Order: sequence, then structure tokens, then C-alpha cells
Amino acid sequence: MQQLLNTLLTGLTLGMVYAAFALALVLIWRSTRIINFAQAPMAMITTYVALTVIDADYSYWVGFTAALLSGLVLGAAIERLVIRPVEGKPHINAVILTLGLFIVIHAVAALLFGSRYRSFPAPFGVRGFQVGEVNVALTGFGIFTIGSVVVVMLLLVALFRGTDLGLMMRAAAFNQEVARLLGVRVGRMFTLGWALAALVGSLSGLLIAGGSLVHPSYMDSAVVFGFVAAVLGGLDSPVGAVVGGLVLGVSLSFVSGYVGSELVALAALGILMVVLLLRPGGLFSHATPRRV
Amino acid sequence: MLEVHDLTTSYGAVRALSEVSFAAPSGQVTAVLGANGAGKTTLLRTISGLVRPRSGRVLLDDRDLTRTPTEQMAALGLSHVPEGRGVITELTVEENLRLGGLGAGRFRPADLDRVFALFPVLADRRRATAHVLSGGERQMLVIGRALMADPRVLLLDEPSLGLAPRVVAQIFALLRGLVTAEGLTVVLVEQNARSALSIADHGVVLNLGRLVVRAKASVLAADEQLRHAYLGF
Amino acid sequence: MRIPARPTGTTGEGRFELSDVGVSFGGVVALSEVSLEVAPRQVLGVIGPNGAGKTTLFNVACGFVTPDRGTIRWRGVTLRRLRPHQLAGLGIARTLQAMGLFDRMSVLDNVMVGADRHAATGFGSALLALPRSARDERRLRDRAMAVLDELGAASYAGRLPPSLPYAMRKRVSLARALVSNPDLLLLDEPASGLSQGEMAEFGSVLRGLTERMAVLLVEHHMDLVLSVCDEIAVLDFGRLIARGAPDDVRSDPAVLAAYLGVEVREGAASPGGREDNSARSA
Amino acid sequence: GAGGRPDKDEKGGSASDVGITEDTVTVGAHHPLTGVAAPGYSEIPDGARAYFDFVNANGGVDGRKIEYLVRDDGYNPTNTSQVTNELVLKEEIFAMVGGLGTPTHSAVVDFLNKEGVPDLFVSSGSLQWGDDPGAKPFTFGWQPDYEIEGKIAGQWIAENMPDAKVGLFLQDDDLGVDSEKGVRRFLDDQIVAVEKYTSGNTDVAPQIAALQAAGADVVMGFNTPSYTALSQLVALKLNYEPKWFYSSIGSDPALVGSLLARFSEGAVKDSASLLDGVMSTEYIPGVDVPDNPWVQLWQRVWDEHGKEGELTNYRIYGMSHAYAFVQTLQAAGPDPTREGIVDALEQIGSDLEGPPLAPFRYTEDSHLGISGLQLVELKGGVGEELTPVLVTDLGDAPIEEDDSATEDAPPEDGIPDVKPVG
Amino acid sequence: MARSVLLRHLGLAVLGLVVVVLVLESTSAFRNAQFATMAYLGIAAGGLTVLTGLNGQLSLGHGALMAIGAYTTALLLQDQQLPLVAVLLVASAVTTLIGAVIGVAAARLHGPYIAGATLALAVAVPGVALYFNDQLGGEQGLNVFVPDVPGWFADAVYFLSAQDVSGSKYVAYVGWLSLIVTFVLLANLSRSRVGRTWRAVRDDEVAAEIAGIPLGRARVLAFVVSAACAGLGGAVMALTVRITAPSGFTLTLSLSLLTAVVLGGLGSLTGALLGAALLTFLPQLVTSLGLDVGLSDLQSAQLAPLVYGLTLALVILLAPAGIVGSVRARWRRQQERATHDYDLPTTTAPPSPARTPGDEPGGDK
Ligand SMILES: Nc1ncnc2c1ncn2[C@@H]1O[C@H](COP(=O)(O)OP(=O)(O)OP(=O)(O)O)[C@@H](O)[C@H]1O
Ligand SMILES: Nc1ncnc2c1ncn2[C@@H]1O[C@H](COP(=O)(O)OP(=O)(O)OP(=O)(O)O)[C@@H](O)[C@H]1O
Ligand SMILES: [Mg+2]
Ligand SMILES: [Mg+2]
Repeated sequence: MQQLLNTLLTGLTLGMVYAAFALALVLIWRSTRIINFAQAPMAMITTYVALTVIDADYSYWVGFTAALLSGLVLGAAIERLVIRPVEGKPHINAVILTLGLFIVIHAVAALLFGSRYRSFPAPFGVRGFQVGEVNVALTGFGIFTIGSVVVVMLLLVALFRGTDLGLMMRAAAFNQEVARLLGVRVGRMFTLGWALAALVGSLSGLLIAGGSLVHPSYMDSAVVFGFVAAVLGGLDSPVGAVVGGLVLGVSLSFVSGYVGSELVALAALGILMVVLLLRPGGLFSHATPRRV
Repeated sequence: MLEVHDLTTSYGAVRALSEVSFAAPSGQVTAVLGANGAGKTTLLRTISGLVRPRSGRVLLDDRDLTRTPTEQMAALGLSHVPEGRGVITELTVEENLRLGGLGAGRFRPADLDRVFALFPVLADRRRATAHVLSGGERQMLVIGRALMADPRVLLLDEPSLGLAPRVVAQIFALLRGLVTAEGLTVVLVEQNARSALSIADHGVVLNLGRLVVRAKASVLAADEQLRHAYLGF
Repeated sequence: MRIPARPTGTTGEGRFELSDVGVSFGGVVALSEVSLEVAPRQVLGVIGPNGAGKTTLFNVACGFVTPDRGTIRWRGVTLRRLRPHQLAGLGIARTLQAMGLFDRMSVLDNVMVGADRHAATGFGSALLALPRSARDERRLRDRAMAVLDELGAASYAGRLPPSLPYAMRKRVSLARALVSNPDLLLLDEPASGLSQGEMAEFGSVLRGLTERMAVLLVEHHMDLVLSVCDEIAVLDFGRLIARGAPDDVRSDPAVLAAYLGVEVREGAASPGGREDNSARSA
Repeated sequence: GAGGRPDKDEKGGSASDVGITEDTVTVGAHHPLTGVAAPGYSEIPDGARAYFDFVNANGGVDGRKIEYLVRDDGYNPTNTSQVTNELVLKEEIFAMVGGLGTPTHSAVVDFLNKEGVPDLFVSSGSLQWGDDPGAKPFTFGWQPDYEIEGKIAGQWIAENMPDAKVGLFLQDDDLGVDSEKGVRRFLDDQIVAVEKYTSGNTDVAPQIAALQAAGADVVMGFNTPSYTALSQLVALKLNYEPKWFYSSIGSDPALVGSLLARFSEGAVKDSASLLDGVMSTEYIPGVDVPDNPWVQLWQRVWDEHGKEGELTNYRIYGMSHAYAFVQTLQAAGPDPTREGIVDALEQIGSDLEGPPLAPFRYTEDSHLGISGLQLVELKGGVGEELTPVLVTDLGDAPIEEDDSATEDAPPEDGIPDVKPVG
Repeated sequence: MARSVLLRHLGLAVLGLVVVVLVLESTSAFRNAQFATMAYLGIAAGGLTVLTGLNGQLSLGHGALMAIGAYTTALLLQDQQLPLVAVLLVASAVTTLIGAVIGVAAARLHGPYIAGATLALAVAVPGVALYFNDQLGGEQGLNVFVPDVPGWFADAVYFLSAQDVSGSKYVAYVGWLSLIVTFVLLANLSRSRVGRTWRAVRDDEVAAEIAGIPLGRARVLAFVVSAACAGLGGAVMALTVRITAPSGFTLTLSLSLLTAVVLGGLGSLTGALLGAALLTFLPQLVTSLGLDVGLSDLQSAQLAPLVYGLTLALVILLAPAGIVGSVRARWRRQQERATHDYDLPTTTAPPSPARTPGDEPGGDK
């Protein structure tokens, strides 16, 4: 019982972390139709920014803010300097560019910050609660994680569904040329999309790092599960990303605890395949489009 | 008044426009005619900045637009209804329409109603994703969307494509109305030269990227030799 | 060079029939109780206002849309669970209004794809590039060139479709359908975007085709429809409202009101107005 | 002859002079310098290099400077195979010294033996480096293998906590398998749960929760250091406070302490206290005992020849390898050959004096490394002895006290002086 | 022209073979081993370029398919019964079979969804090796027993070059022979109606379907062919690396393959080979260079990925169609300028600018 509860709870928190990462992917997908493989190393860099700030004896929250802001700037800079030139070319070019970025940022971080483990603080407690006899594997930081991801999701939904800006971002993503003809500043929309995505990405980085260890590859496992979560959800839907993250986090937690941790990735594949076979466009996809 | 001077545009080695010059006077309809591949679409795309000319200039009321980015055109009052593929199929009908206003920096809900009154089919489908629309319905959506921007200059690339004759007549009547009532400037590209000339004030004829004739619409329609040579009727 | 004629015996011996077909999407009734048949070597025109269900009709005939009701019969056989890719094998070809050309393949390759169902060799001989497969390829290529030649597009064989003039792209897409040597050809707005001159040319091409196959033609250009069709069916709001010889249909008041639009010229209220449309929603 | 060969087909002379000249001897190693395994492990070659530089600065070995080539394999056997090809075939190293990792080194061990390249002091506790010298005559292990570590720890717990319910937290590879084998020799009926984690999967909460659910009050972790930190973190989250034992490779207190250095206020006051009471093993003196003469020597070497950064246990580990290699080279005489190296180690391996607390087991029949270790309990970041040095061997070999090597002190000048054998 | 397809490809193959013999016989054992690496990467990349370039399916999981080929090889070679050729064929066949299952699932998916599924595949397969610890050796993997060089082969090579065949040279020969055979077959396919079918499906599904192409079958076939290559590549990899362990088949392998084919030029076999060459030689060259100019081990090690990543980015930015694609495009442009003849075969030209999926002229197709 206790184990069941705790496996569930840790899975939930983990799922939220995947969800955060998936949200960042969804944002870039929605705004530029690109899968950003460099999401993880970008987040990693901003976590190091936070660490540097915190090491300089500023509070956690100063570091936190610095990381988010540097994410914003980094995202915008990468879009303008690296992605912009391949705009209008086949999408695979941009995807491969992000893979290149992945490699480059990794190497640069290892050179800049060294490739040793470093401890990263958490702003809230990392000890679980005790309710009577029952240990509840939910920490202050875990609650913060869940809360912040839900808030980000709601903000994104509001942005895309409810605002003119969101509408213009979507238009730019779906059909650049037409958007441009209609007067949408496509370039700005892309930059904004990347900046926001990188901001959400660095949030996911901070959530993964909190109270744990960081090194240049610490985000790598999030790449796979975050991407799988986003695809599960349907790539276009922020709610889908969060649901995908939760489904994945909880089920993988159970597989790991009750079946075997070596099968975690296989289970992820299994879940993904089952979902995609039933709904080829993910859980929250729209109805199949008219083809002819 | 929209003017182009000595416009030359190439796609790689293919020259699609050669030193084309003409003016589309304000408050009038100028029809751009010519066979397939004559360069009509290229002309409109060059005017709205989607392709950059090799040389030449585009002027709107004496303001040089040659280097103006496409995305600023809408705000300057220039609307371009592209040839086909103009609907953003992933957005809903209403979102497509809203964008028409937003991009130009002037979205008014009243305009929405105006378009819906004009094309009642669209009103029924306002929340539907545009990909469910039929070909003609999409074309209506694109035209309606251009109207949302309340433009001063409207570039129309084959607006009748895929539309039922009744709707074509309706749209042409509407255009005529806007031109006379609000002083709209229209540059109309049409394959169907006869119907285009029936509402146009002026006509220019392109052939292999060169401007070969520029005349009053009535003159063009009457000149049998010209019609046979370039317009095929 | 002419396209090799089909062996007689199968040619057009049979009709294409749709009976009592009904389709709705959510609340939208796109087709209801539509029955049509096309006889061999007949050109049947289908006209109707935008959104009347013409393309949907084609989609039903091609297996892209499964009808809620009704049956499709071809050469006397009822087609159940029809899948689009089976059409070519059944001797039915279709053009797409958007043309759907393969943009990164040469015009010749585009047309050869259409001829694919006449290929006799399989994966194995392709893998090993056996002489058999080379012969086969040559045959397909000749066939494709012949059709391109017939449609006057042979000189574009090596080009990529996006760099072609619009009318030429239309011809390529027609060539791709013709090269499969169908008994029934479905044409969805083949003349849109063509100039008058081209349309006249296209009309004569069409008439030439009727020697070999039946044609179902959806088109908004009445000149063309009236000049090539043996018979015309009119759809409105998913229903068949008229059917008959071109001259009869042209003067049918219901057709005039719904489609041709006399009343616009006369300044009358649009009959495609709101009330009518909402009435369609179930 | 066949294919037009000259008929007499004499294999060329032995390749023993490869990699060695009048004034140099070239050795190589593969280590993960990039990728997930790089944190920590990438420091090992720094230590080795610092000691080789130290020796070179003092005249080298028999007048030969040691050239030390390190190649990155990213802990990927495919890369190991490539870089080993490079080291052996292109750079023509004399010997491989301290190649790291079980799966990685497995990829090249046959190749090295086939090419006759001495493959010394493999940085991994797998048994396969030493248990079958017949098949791998050129390969020598180094650290105590995982099985004897499991045996020694298991026996101590069986004797001192006979009523404890033991849970095992294992890395899912030879580390887990071999250690479990050793532990089960003594604790078979006390074990209530065995949980395995897959390296690279950082979520160990389900495993620790399962151990907690099974009621384990002693948890023995055979894992790498980052998983020590992760398991501690999770235990905190689950309010789980068993008695912890971590194997030597996972328990470097300085490292783990620094990993846990930063929690939120209130959760952990100072990191060392979290690890207080944790049991572990030691087989070479580490940075937690700065007064140890060996550590003082390493500090000196690091200060003189090291790069930026502190002296760490990983660096000490690398230096200890290097020290043993210098000893071996000396033992092989003034004109060392590849075969000579192997002979020398087999003859005097068990008598070599050096930093290890227990002697090597090298003989003609075994190339297994250090024969034992001692159990410690961490107090304030320092290991306090729980047992004397205990030595044993694979299988049911008895566990015995052996302090023969604990008193070894480093030579004055920091450079060993081993007499050539034979 | 059509008649010469086979002859042309065989001619190129013979030429390739001559080059291979010359190169392998004139380079060191270390270079031989590197060429073996290039061969297995090339084989897998060739398969991937067919899948992604010709059929438009983006696979991030080819490393996993290679793992299947490699493990099969390791298992088959444990009791050295089968001749090596048979081992390679069986390894490829087993991968083909599993590839077919995956292909059937993937055929229903699109763009990023295939990417997601294959990405999951890439990380899931190594876990299988851990789960079946006893059969597949767990984390430690399986050793691969490379069969002895057959006498006739050694004799043949000796006859040609008066040199004996070492183990690594033998593997290099096996790898390159496999590569040449694979490439001839792939080139045949790509020039045949099968290749045309794949391209048609890539460019426009609906039109392809109407032309009578069963979409699912075409996609699965492309995946299967590609998997067969990956399996063969994995088999050669097993021989080259001499071990198959989960850590040898990380996601990095899958992603590197993809970068290699794009770098070289998507859809081009020459490009795939070029990409494989870059993957093989660039890191080692850069690391040596770094060490030569006095960087530390660690810095030179980090330099390799850094330079690879930068090369990747630069190529994509400066030559968007990949190296081979861009060279071809330039060559074609020059031809065009020189002759003003637009009727050149232009099957691999980049798509027209500003095409967006979705809406098309006139709306409903
Ligand atoms: N993207 C392109 N790349 C290369 N050539 C092009 C491109 N777009 C158009 N062309 C060529 O430029 C010329 C003019 O084309 P354009 O589309 O402007 O003609 P058009 O008069 O609009 O014809 P249509 O009536 O068919 O729409 C044609 O020869 C066409 O093939
Ligand atoms: N998948 C779908 N979901 C919802 N509505 C659809 C779908 N497909 C078609 N419709 C609707 O069904 C009606 C008939 O569409 P169809 O495309 O058949 O019209 P059409 O007669 O071809 O018109 P046009 O002449 O404009 O091409 C339209 O109102 C269209 O919006
Ligand atoms: Mg045009
Ligand atoms: Mg239609």
C-alpha cells in the first residue's frame, strides 16, 4: 500500500518534469513546426547559469530568474542566428541543425563548466511528509514542480487559445507565406516562440536539477521521455503534453518498481505504440483531417 | 495609385518578368491578362514582396515599396489574395478571418459579420477547421479574409478559381461596389479574360513576361485581333 | 503515337453506378439519396454550387470517404470496403483538383507512377535490376511518353512540376491519370485556371477520350460542361436536383437559381442564404 | 605456395620492442572523457598522468620517460574498440594501463591479448580480467573484485547484525551480479529484497520504495557514486532510514558529500551528517586521511604536476595505477619486453609494496588484483575502521586478516625501487 | 539508357572494388580498422538515406536495428558453424523481420510521430539485452568470435598484393564487400519502379494512392529494406567491434546516422558514404590535431564533438541540400547556364521554395 502510494507519487512528480520538457517541445513545434533536439542542452546551459549565480552567493530565486531569463535570450538568439537561415528549407534541415546544436552546446558546456557532478539546490524541502504512520513521498519541491508545470500549461493554453498573439504565432507556424501576406510578423513570431520555449525548457531543467546532481549530460534522459510524452499528447496540445508526461511518468514508475528498471524504455515504447496505433496523432489530436 | 516601373524578376535562370511597367489608378479595376505562364502571378508576388525583383520599382502613392517586407504590406493597406493555397487549413474559419484583420492591425468584429453575411456558408462553419471546407468554400474564405483588412489596394490572383458562376458574379459585383463606393484599387489577375474585362476599367496583357498591351478594358474587349493573339477568345 | 487500346471485351462493358448514397460529416449532410450512373463512353457532368457535395461524391467513388448509406457498383460488381489504391486496378482513374503532382520527381517519372499498375515485374527483379525489369521500365517509359506526347507535354518530360506553367501541370496530372488506361475517368475541376483558349483545347482532348472511356466531370466552367457532356447532373445541398441533357439542364429554373445565378444579375435575394444553410444541418 | 607466397612462412620476430625505445616507453589507456560516465572517471587519467610526469621529472624508469596516451571512449565499447586500435596499431603503445570499464574493456581484451599487448590494471572490478590467465595471459585486474568485496561485507553483517533484514540495491551489470554472489555466500537467508537499477536511468525512487516496502533495515548498495547520492535523496523523500552500506566504488565520501552539498534549508544541515553511519570499504587510502604517507605523496605529486582542481580519490586511484606500473616496469629489468612485463608481474606481483591495503593476487594461475579490503564506517566524512584488512579470494576461499600490506610506506623520493626479477 | 542501369551499377561496383583493394592494401592496419568502421556506418546510412530521402520517413531508431543485426551475429558466431556469408545474411534477415513489424506500425504514422516512435525504439532495444541477461550477456554484452580468414581469401589477397590478411583487414574486406553489394542493390531499387513508388509516396500520399500505390505496403517495404541494411551494418559492426553490448547502441548512434545522411545529402548513396566517412574520420582527426597543438586529453576529446557539431551546422547552413546534393545542384546550374537547356533530368532538385504542407491551389484536391 505504502509502496503503491509512493510509487504513484514519485511517478507523478517525475511525470510533471517530463511534462515540462514536453511543453517546451510543444511550444516550438507549434510555433515553428520543428522538433528541437537542442532543448535539453539549452536547458542544461541555463541551469549552469543558475548554479553560477547561486555559487556567487545569491539566493536560489535570483539564480532561478537568471536561468529563465537566460533561457529566453538563448532561445531568441538561437532562432535568429541559427534557425532563421534555414527557414523555408525542408524541415529536416532545421531538425538536423538542432542536433548539431545539441552536440556543440554539450561540448561547450563540458569545456566551460567541466564534466563533473555538481549539486544543485532546491528552494523547498526535499524530505517527504509523514502523515501519521504513512510516509508520503511528496516533498515541498515536488509540490512546487507540479504547481509550476500546471501554471505554465494553463498560461500556454490561454496564450494559444485566447490571444491574438497566440493566433498569429500559430498562423506563422502553419503557413509562413500566407501569414506574411496577412501582415503577421513571421520572424518575430518565430523568435518569440523559441524564446518562450527555451524559457519553459529552462524551467524543466531547473525542476530536474532541483536537489539533485547536474553535469553536462544530466538532461539527456529527459530528451527521450520528454519527446515521447509530447508525442503521446499529440505534439500540438499543451494539455496533451502534460497528460502525456503524467501517463508516462506514472506508468514508467510502476514498471520500474514492479517489473524491472531495464524495461522502462521498452515500456515507454510499448505505451507509445499502443497509443499511436489507436490514435496516430496522439491522445489530444484533432479528428483525422480531410485528405481530399 | 499603384505603379510598377521596369520590373524584372527571375527564378534562377528563368526570367519570369521583363521590364514591366504600368500603373493601376486608384478607385479603378485593372485586369492583368495573359496566357498561362505569362508572369501574372509573378507580377503580384513581386508587388507584395514575396519575390524580390532583379530590378525595377514598386510605388504605392509615390511611396517606394520595392524593399518593404511582405509582412508590412497589410498595414500599408495592400492585400494580396494568393493563387490557390491561401487558406491556413489548420485554423478555424473564424480564426482565418480574424487574422485578416489582425495582421493589418485593425480587427473589427463587425467586419466578421459583414463577411459572414456575404458568404453564409462560412458562417455555418465558423468554428470548423478550414480543412473541411470544399474548394470553393476555401476560395470564399480567402476573399473574405482579404476584405477583413479593409485594404486600399487589393491584389487578386484568379479569385474565380473553383467558384460557382453565381458566386463569381456575386464577388465581381461586390468588387465593383467597393471600387465605386470606397475608392478601392483592384489589380485583378484572371484567366477568364472575358469576365475580367467585364468589370475592369483597364487591362494590361502580359506575354512571356513582357507587357505587350495596356489599354482601356472596353478597347481591349473590342479589339478582336488582340483578343485572338493574347487572350484566346 | 496513340495509347495502345485495351483489349476489347472488357472495354466499358459495364456501368458505374452509385445508388442512394448518403454521407454526413458530424452535422453536415454532404450527400443524401444520390443515385447516378455513368454508361460506357458517356461523359456525365456534375455541377452544383460550392459545397454541394461534388468532391464528396468523387471521394465516395474513390474510397476516401465511406458512405453512411448506399452502394457503388462497377461493371455489375458491388464495391465494398473500397480503398483508393485499388481504383487503378479496377480501371478507374481520377485527377485531383490540386493536381497533387510529385514535386521532386520529373514529369516523366510523375506519369510513370500512373502507369505503375501496368508494370509486370516485382520487387525481386527491381532489386537485381534484371533485364526483365529494364524492359518493363522501358515499356512504361514509352507509354508515359506517348501520353505526354498526345497531350503536348512531351518536351517537359525532364522538368520538375513546380517549374511548369499551370496549364502544363494540369496536363501532366491528366497524363498521369490517362496513362493507366482507365475505363472510367473522374475529373475534378480539370479546367480551373485554364484560359479560354486552353479550355477549348482541353474540351477537344476530352471528347477524344470518350472513344475509350467513360468520364465523370465536375466542373464550374459551364461552357466546357455544356460542350462536352452527354448528360448533366446537378447537385445542391447534397441532393440531386436535376438531371438531363445539357440544354434541358441549362434552362431548368431550379438550376438557374441555385447555380448559374440569374438572380444576382437581377438583383434578387440570394437563395443560398442563411435559412437554407441551417436547414441542412441535422 | 598458396596465393604465390614464398613457401617458408616464418612469422616475424616477436613484437616486444614495440612502444619502447632507448629513452621512452609509450603506454595508453581508454577512459570516458566525454558523455554520461565522464563525471568522476575522467579524473582518473589526470592522476595517472601527474604521477608519470612526476617520475619523468625525476629521470624516468631506467632512463626512459613514460609517454602516456589517453583516448576518450565515452564509455561506449564501439569507441573503445576504435581508440584501442588507434593506440595499438597507430601509436604502437607498449602496454595498456588502466583501461576503464567492464563493457568497454571487454570489447578490446581479446584484441590486446591477440596482439600480445600487456593489458595492465584494468579499472573495473569484474572477475574476468584475472580469473582465467590461460585465456587472457596479458590481462591483469587491479582493484578487489566485486565478489570478494561482497563476501567480506556480507560476512561482517552476518556476524554483527544477524537479525537484520537486508536489502540489496544493485547496478544491473557485473557489479551487481558479482557482488550479489559474494554477499549471498553469507547473507542468503537474511536478504529480503533485491532491487536493480539500470545505469543511466536516474529515477531510483521505485527501487528504494520497494526496499522500504520489503522492510529492509540494512541496505547494501553496489552502485556508482551518483547513485549513492540519488538513493540518499530518494530515501529522504520516502522518510526511509535504514542502515546503509555502499561498496567502495560508490562511497567516496568526499565526492558523495559534495554531491549532496546543497539541499534546501532544513532538509540536510550539512552533507556529511547525512552520510554519517554509512558503512563502506576501503582498499587504498583516500583523501579523507590526509595524514597517510601515501596520500601525502599523492598530494605532493598533484601539487607539482597536477592540473587545476583538488586532489580527489579518482586522481589517487589513477596515481596508484601509475605507481604499480612503474614498479612493474622496474621489475621487468632494463630492457623490458611485453612478455617480460607479464612474467615479472606473475613472479613478484604479490610482493609489490604500494598504496593498496592488501597485496595483489598475481600468480601464474590468477591475474586478479588486490586481495582484500577493510570495512569502515563514515563519521564526519572520514572512514573509521570497523575491521582490520581482510583478504580472501573467489569462491569459498576463507576470509582472513592480513595486515602485511598496511604498513607499506612510500619511498622517500616517491619513486618505487623494485629489483628486476630473474 | 534503361538497359544500362545494371551494367552501370555493376561497373561502378567493380570500380569501387578496385579502389577498396588499393586502399586497404596500401594503408596501415589501423586505417584498415577505420575503413571497416566506415563500411558498417555506410551500410546503415545507405539504408537510412533510402528510407528518409526516398520515402520521407524519419527514423531516429536505426541504431536499434543495428543492434538487432549485431546481436544476431554475435549469437550465431558463438558456435562457429555457419559460414560468415550465411551469418551476415541471417543477421540481416532477422533484422528485416523485426523491421517489418516496426515498419507496419510506423507506416500508419507521420513525420514527428514516426520520429518519436523510432526514438523510443532506439532507447528501448538495449534494455532488452539487459532483460535477457543470460542469453544476451546483459550490460557486458556478447563477445564476437570473428572467424578465421578463409585460406582461399588470404591466398587471393596475397596474389594481388603480396601481403597477408590480418584479422582487421579481413573484416574491412568483408565490410566493404557487403557495402558494395548493398549499394548496388539499393541503387538498383532507387532507379527502379520501386524507388519511384517510394518517392511518389513521399511527395504526395493522396496522389500516390490514387495512382494505385498501396501506401502502407510501400512504406513498410521501404522500412524493411532499410532495416535489412541496418541489420547488415550491425553485423559488420559486430565483427569490427568484436563485442555487442547495450552501451554500444546508444541513441547517439541512431542520431549520428541521421546526421551523416543529411550531411552527405539526403537520398544520395554517395552522400551516405561521405557522411559515414565524416563520422569515422573526423573525430579521430580532430582529436589528434587537438593533442598535436598541445591541448589536454580532455580538451581534445571535447573538441571532436564540437567540431563535428559545427561542421554539421555549417554544412546545413551553407549547403542545405547536403554536400553531394549541393555539389550536384551547382553542377546542374552551371549546365543550365551553359546550355539554356531546361530539360535536364532534375529528379533530386530541392523542392520549390516556400512550399508548405496543407493547402493546395483550389483547396480540395
Ligand atoms: N518557383 C518557380 N521556379 C521556377 N520557375 C517558376 C517558378 N514560379 C513560376 N515560374 C515560371 O515563371 C513563369 C511565370 O509564371 P507565373 O506563375 O507568374 O505565370 P502566370 O501568368 O501566373 O501563369 P498561370 O496562369 O499559370 O498562373 C512561368 O514560366 C513559370 O514556369
Ligand atoms: N471531412 C469533412 N468534415 C466536415 N465537413 C466536410 C468534410 N468534407 C466535406 N465537408 C463539407 O461537405 C460539403 C460538401 O463538400 P464538397 O467538397 O463535396 O463540395 P463541392 O461540391 O466539391 O464544392 P466545391 O465546388 O466548392 O469544390 C461542404 O460544405 C464541406 O464543407
Ligand atoms: Mg498564376
Ligand atoms: Mg470540390
